[in-house]
Amino acid sequence: MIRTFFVVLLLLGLGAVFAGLMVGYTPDAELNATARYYADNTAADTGAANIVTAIIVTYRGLDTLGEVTVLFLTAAIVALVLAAGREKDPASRIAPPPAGELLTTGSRLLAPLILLLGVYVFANGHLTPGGGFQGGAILASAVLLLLLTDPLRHFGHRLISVVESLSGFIYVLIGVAGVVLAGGFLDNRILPLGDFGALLSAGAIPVIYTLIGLKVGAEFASMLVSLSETEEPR
Amino acid sequence: MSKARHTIALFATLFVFWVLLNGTLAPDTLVIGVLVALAIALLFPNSLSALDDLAPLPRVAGAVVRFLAYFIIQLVKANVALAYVVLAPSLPINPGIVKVRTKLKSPVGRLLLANAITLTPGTLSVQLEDEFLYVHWVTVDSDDIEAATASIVAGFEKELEVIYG
Amino acid sequence: MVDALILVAAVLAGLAFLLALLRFLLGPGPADRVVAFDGLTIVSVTGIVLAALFADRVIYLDVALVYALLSFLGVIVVARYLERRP
Amino acid sequence: MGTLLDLLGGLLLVAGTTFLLLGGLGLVRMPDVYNRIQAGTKATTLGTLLTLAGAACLQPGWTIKLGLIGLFLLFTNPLSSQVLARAAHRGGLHPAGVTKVDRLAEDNPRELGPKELGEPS
Amino acid sequence: MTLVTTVMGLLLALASVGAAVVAIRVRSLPVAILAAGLVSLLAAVLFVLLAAPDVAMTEAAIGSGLTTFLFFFVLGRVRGGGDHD
Amino acid sequence: MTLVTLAIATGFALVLIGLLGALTDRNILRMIVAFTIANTGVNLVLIGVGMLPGRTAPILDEAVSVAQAAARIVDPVPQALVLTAIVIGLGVTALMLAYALRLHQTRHSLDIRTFTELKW
Repeated sequence: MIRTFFVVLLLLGLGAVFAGLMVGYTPDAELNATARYYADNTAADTGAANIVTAIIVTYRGLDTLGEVTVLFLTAAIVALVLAAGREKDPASRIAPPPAGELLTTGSRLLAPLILLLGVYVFANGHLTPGGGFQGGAILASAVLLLLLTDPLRHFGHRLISVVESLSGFIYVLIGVAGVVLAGGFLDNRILPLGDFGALLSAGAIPVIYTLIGLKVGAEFASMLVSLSETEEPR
Repeated sequence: MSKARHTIALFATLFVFWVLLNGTLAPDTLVIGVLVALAIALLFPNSLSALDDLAPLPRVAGAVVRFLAYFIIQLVKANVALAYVVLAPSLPINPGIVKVRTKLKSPVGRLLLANAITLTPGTLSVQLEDEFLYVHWVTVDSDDIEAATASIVAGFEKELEVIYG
Repeated sequence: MVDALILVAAVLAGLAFLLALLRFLLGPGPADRVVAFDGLTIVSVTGIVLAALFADRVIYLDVALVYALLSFLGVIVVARYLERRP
Repeated sequence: MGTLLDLLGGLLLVAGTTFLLLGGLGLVRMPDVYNRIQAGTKATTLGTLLTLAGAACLQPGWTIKLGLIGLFLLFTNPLSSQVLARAAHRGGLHPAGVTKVDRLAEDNPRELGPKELGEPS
Repeated sequence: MTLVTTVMGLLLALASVGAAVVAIRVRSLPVAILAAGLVSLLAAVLFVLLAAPDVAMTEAAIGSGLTTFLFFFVLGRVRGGGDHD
Repeated sequence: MTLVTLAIATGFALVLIGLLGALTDRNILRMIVAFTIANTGVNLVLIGVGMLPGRTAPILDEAVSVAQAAARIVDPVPQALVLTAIVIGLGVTALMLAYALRLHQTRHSLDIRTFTELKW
């Protein structure tokens, strides 16, 4: 087919470009100037041990606010797009096969532990790998496990949206507090930096990341819930 | 079992996990752990914890140790048997799904029983319904309910009955 | 000596990975591939632990923890899909 | 003492990965889904647990975290296998030809469906 | 131990490219989705080898459960219309 | 062949495979699957570029002290970028799938050839 031919031709060209990029590539031996600044000054500036977290929450905090907003818009649009297909009466939905006792018990046992792991991941975002985005995804995974076990389970839209908007509101509030009390928007030094390596350290980073975690978790959960409430065909 | 006892069991499990995850006993970690564990225990009352339905302590301790020892022996046995099956050129198997009976009532106990059966020689729990457990068995000795129960379930059930009375 | 043992362990894990991958590529049915998927993710947990040993960083274990707890979710998602009658 | 512990750790690592290899071999050699699940679950669970124990011997400071990983695996691994086995059965996949007994299918005749899952795709 | 890490990377690279080819070539859609999930889980292990545990954790948390669920969910809803090529 | 070039090559390969699938398949769901593969490939390339051989993760603890950080860690900036990119990628995938579901609800087809309104 002529179309496939053009596609393959295009991809061959792209592959040639990639190969050209690869041939002369040698990884740097030293960090570049930006990375070097982060490596040298993060601990003193922010008190965070995880430099990636420091970049996301403080140095590039405004970008992260944008990311979270994009995610919020995505969740809202998913809900809007699917709103037309939603059942009015949850009782009339066709029941999928029951989950069976093993899965039910297992998910009742594991869901709280997964939630706890999610909270651990975002509360320790400044010390260990992880942070608000990962923690939020893990929280949403726990919701997913419960949804898989009982697809007709009714999740409170209200609770999810309250958590979502409240954490977003406090997040912005902390950002403004940074302007007033410290060096600028989303500056984490509105709280004391504390001992390097402790759970309550690095100023407002754990607080901000916890809020991001709750917000991201609520956004993903609302996506899952609005998908699962669409109409079964036939 | 009362609702309060259930919440306390869940809270205790979550708190222990929090401390193990963090790996420290710093006061701020403990305070936050209490808050988080309490929030999850209250927000998800439908959850279970391994401490639910536990019988009084002194009786349980011995049974837990015996259960774990039996389980580990069975797990190693399972793997040796599997190694024999996998490495033998002729694949000496005779698989089938048999039905066995369990007397356990506690959900956690039943799940532990099913998991233990899955990890022991040549058996895999497929479905649990009321008092019957359907087990896929690589080498079916007998398809009689009672005989199969005796050879698959009995060893674990004895201890689990003590633990989750 | 110990280094050699770790090396042998890594080679064995690699072979296990290849065998599970072979099952994934061969199929034949969706259920077989899910079993292979399960096997691959568990071997990958071992891989992450070995990587943590090589790099001598305890923080990599957090990734293994998340991986161990969440990779089973993927299997359950597929299983719940497969059991719906067409 | 340290070297002895290291040696033990290395040996445990090798033992664990050997079981992983056996599990992989089982995945390839077993004739049907259920037997493959059996091979997969048992061997990989024990193999991973032994590997974690070996790593704990090599790095004693990591023991708690490795223990947690092992504990989670001990719950999730058999659980996913059971759910998968049940799904395969409900999806209409019967144990392979050598099998003689199938009590579950006898008790739930409605679950005898087309052999969709087993067919090559 | 750099050699071992490189060989591990090679295995993972081969596996993920293989899984990607399976994902776009296989006829059955569920298998394609499963293979795409496998690509992202293997990429997570590669991220660990590339000294990026944060990224690895994100990929593992999102690629394993959530993405696969979204696909399978939509697939379950469009059953019948999903596969006629 | 080092780990870095290996990762970058894998990433490029995944991008090409994903694009091939996305451009040649007729089924919308398959196109989305291929798209996620290309997404993973791009992330792999970015992380590979940020990796410096022989160095370790940009997280300071007992193993890497503050003083030696600049000499021992990899570039953290691409990691921060990719981290958010993955999360946004999930959002994009969810959005595409929601649209695909709506298209199927209204037109009962997922074949891209049946959607010709915007074709020119």
